[in-house]
Amino acid sequence: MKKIINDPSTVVEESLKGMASAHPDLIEVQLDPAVVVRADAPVPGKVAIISGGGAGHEPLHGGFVGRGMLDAACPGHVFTSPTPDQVQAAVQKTDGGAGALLIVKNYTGDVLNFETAAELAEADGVAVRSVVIDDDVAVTDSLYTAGRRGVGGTLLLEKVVGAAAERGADLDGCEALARKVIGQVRSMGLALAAGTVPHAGEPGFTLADDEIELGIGIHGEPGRRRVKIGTADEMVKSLLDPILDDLPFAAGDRVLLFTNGMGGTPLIELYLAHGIAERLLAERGIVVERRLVGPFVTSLEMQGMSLTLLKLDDELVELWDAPVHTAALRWGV
Amino acid sequence: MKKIINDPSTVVEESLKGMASAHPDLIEVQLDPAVVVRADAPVPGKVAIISGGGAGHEPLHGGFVGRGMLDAACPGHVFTSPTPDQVQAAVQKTDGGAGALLIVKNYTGDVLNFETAAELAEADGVAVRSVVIDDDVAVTDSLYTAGRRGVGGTLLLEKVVGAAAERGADLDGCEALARKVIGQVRSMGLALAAGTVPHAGEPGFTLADDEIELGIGIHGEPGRRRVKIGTADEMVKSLLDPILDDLPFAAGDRVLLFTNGMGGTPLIELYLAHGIAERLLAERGIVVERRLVGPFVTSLEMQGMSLTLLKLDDELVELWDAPVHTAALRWGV
Amino acid sequence: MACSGHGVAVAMRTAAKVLEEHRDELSRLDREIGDGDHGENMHRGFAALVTAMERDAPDSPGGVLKLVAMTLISKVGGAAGPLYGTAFLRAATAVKDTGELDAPTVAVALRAALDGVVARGKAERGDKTMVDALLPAVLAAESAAERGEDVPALLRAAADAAAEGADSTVLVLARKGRASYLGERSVGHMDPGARSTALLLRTFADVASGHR
Amino acid sequence: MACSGHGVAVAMRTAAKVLEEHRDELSRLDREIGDGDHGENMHRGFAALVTAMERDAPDSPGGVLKLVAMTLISKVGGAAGPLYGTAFLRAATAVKDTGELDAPTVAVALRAALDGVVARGKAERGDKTMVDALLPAVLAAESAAERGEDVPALLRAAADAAAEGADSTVLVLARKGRASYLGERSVGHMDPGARSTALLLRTFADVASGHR
Ligand SMILES: Nc1ncnc2c1ncn2[C@@H]1O[C@H](COP(=O)(O)OP(=O)(O)O)[C@@H](O)[C@H]1O
Ligand SMILES: Nc1ncnc2c1ncn2[C@@H]1O[C@H](COP(=O)(O)OP(=O)(O)O)[C@@H](O)[C@H]1O
Ligand SMILES: [Mg+2]
Ligand SMILES: [Mg+2]
Ligand SMILES: [Mg+2]
Ligand SMILES: [Mg+2]
Repeated sequence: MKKIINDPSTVVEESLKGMASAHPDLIEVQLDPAVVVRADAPVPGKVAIISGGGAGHEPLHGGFVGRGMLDAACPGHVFTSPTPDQVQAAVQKTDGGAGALLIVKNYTGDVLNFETAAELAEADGVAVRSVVIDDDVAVTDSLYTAGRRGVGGTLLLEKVVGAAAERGADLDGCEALARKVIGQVRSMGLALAAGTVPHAGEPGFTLADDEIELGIGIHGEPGRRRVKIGTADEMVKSLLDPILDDLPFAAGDRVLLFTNGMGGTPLIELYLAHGIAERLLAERGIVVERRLVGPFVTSLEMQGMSLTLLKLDDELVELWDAPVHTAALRWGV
Repeated sequence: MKKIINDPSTVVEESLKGMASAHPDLIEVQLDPAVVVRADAPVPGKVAIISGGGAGHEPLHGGFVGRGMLDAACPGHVFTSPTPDQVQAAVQKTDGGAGALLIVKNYTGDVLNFETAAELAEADGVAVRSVVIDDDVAVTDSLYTAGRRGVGGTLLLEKVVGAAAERGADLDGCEALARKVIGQVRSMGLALAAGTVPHAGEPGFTLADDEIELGIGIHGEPGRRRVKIGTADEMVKSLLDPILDDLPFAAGDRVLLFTNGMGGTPLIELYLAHGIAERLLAERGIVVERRLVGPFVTSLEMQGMSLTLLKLDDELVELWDAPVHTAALRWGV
Repeated sequence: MACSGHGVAVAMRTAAKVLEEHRDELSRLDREIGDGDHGENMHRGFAALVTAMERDAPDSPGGVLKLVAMTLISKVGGAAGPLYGTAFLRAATAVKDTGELDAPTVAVALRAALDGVVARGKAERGDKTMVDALLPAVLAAESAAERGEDVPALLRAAADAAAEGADSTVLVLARKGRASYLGERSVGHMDPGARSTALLLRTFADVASGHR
Repeated sequence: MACSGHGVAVAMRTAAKVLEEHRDELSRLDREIGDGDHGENMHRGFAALVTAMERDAPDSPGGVLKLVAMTLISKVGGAAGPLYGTAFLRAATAVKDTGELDAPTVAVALRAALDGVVARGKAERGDKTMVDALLPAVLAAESAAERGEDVPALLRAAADAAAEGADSTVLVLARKGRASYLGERSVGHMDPGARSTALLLRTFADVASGHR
């Protein structure tokens, strides 16, 4: 394992310290328990939007803390959900009197820990709601699984709900909006090569030289199947088709297309893939009105990508365009 | 080689198409010869700031085209400098009547091609100046080399000069500012693992499992020496010390610290390294006033990082903070 | 061996050692069918517990169990944190303020732990989770208690059943937790949580029997 | 073999084939001591040249050489593009509007090409660049011309000298271009630009001698 780290057991903590020093105007980082909080928290009268999850997906979630997006993020250890006391601390630090909305990705660990946290926060007298995002179409919901996973759609959810909260939406409004977004966002990813969890010391999985994992999860969990690597055209289509079929998306739909890098795939490839996705969508008569391209919901240095499609309406376009000022996403300010 | 591409020979073109579709409001992409131009070019009365270089360093340079930074970027093939006709086309497309400043990284190919381009543009009747940036301290200037290479400092140069041009600085002013920045910016990088040029099909170099290349160039060219991989503390110090000694930077200096990822190193490691660099600078009494962290001047999917230090004064701080609206760097707008 | 608060504390400290020894093994199992952090998660939790017990060693078994629960909940994270946390919390509640645990109380505590895990995780036997180790352990403990066995014998029976239960997870398809995403590919690998449950029960049995 | 414009065009088309055959070799050499694109660069330039010559085939040697120059300048990029572009441009200028090239004119053209490369790149012999192949080739061509040899013989002498010159780059330290960043590590590898120069001259000699 080759990494720019000092010690696997201090990676998250040291990375958080570095992040704090890189963005002193934007965030405050507390280490025990670990929480990234926007610098001007609590914002009186504003619903606090809080998310979190295992580290290793940077800039998710800490990179999205700031005006117009998250009030706080709770980073767990690498690929390990955060603990309830972290979430409880986040709620305490950001409570502006209007309650808190917890954005949880659908993994057993995350759901259980946030559940416990919500109980603790309620006991502290803060009104708390939780939403669970499960946008990954690779793993179909069935009796036999713990349900779909939360992946790239999380960023879009955090942006849109964050904008609404910033404009003064109340807790009911934020929760309803979140459920709406979750209802109309879908993602799927693929991997060309695995990342390495620092304390594991070796790659999470191994693929043959001509093989990709289709439907990869952001912790390196497998998805649908291993297939031979194809052209970019084929790979993008193999991600897009299941997404389109799932909601389904139809001709005339307005969408946001998010082409996400898994951490180890360079921008030159992401743009190439994005162009293909736009072309395929145009062929289907689906109208791409907004787009985002880059490594935003990553899996350490995994090589690969995911596509996320969010069905838009005027409300969502306006909220997407609203000013945001975070470490990883910034416009209008 | 595993990449999300269709064909090594069309990677740059297809990636540019994808970039165009991702940022329709920001840039216009022309393919033969390949040029990325800001959407509202030419801006009457404004000095055109133009850069370019081989592809594979994304977002450099195309990701920095837009208001407050570059007017145009000329992408060559992967790791191959662009040709004079590309630069000539860029000058034609962006000439607002106030001349053009070409920002050239110090590589034989880039220098020669931009030189020819400048002659062609002058023949077209446009006043053209060129500056060559050579901020990499890994390779020392001597009789025996083609001089230092241009690396991470290029981004800072483009931002600062772009801001000045946007405010109406004339060609003399832009050139003088550029020379000032070049005089006080220094960088050095290291690699943990090589990237693979698409048409080469195999990694540019091979390092042992416990080895890093200290002083790596952004085309995978070696620098000072291969050394055993150390802790992050040691690696950051091995980059920072030569930078500090070179200018030299001294206690009390105000600086911008740019912690750059080489493409395959995830943000969690970059932030960790950034935090160490800030700490080491603080110990030396050097004041970090501005910072940038992320993969901005990359080498395909190379794993590694570089540090860049720019000595600041009030003028440079103001120009750095000025609004910028490009695909990869955006604030104040 | 006494099932006093001190005895329970010794068992927990020993468990911390055992989990450290088996850290890589548990992570390796988790890498096969999950995300590779289970060994690290358990080690981190029990290492924190040792530190917590140095600061504050409750007298009663229930007090120790509660400290274990609170520490695991706040230090482990992942699925294992809340699940084991709930298990120990329910066990703590079940033993109330008993000073010395007898066999029937241990059986009741184990049953409460199982109920807690199932209440949180909604896994059934055969889903390839820690339940596959814990459930047979509880059944074995309950019949041992009915037979009038003492605490060491009861825990040995529970540990044997848990080991067998963990082994049984190798051949089944995962249906809960991260491993479920693997579908058929989860078959052939032991569930890491079932393995850690078996390890814990074996350690408790060994400590109770004076073997460690 | 005639050194008419047609003959030069045939030589260039053959060179395109040769460079395609040696694309991987040149890139591999460049990967050892540079950035690995020299084969691709040369291939791209000469492939574009073939296309350009299909559209428009100038009659005179000078016309063909100028088309080569302009195509390489606008298609190759890197260091090789402007260097080879300048070389062919200077050669074109040197032969003026001669209809058939004789041996002395070829020698003059080669000298002009060399001067162009040196004017642009400022490399000296021994710097481990294409100059190490081109300079001895020019010297060999000049003495062949003095000896009154014909064009095929002159080009064979030049090609032999270029090949030897390219070989000589293996043992020296690079001082110009990307390879110079390698310092001592550049020793032991042939310079790709010297190799491509040797290949071009060998091809020109072969075509002139009727061997290809
Ligand atoms: N719903 C569930 N019910 C019971 N046990 C579960 C459930 N989900 C996961 N587990 C257990 O948790 C173990 C994984 O724990 P761990 O690796 O620490 O957390 P994570 O899965 O979040 O990475 C699994 O091996 C399994 O035994
Ligand atoms: N200053 C120079 N003078 C002469 N030849 C040079 C010079 N710099 C580089 N070269 C030649 O160019 C070759 C490399 O060309 P190429 O790989 O196509 O371009 P780049 O180095 O820009 O990637 C080298 O092998 C060397 O022969
Ligand atoms: Mg985990
Ligand atoms: Mg090159
Ligand atoms: Mg796990
Ligand atoms: Mg090269």
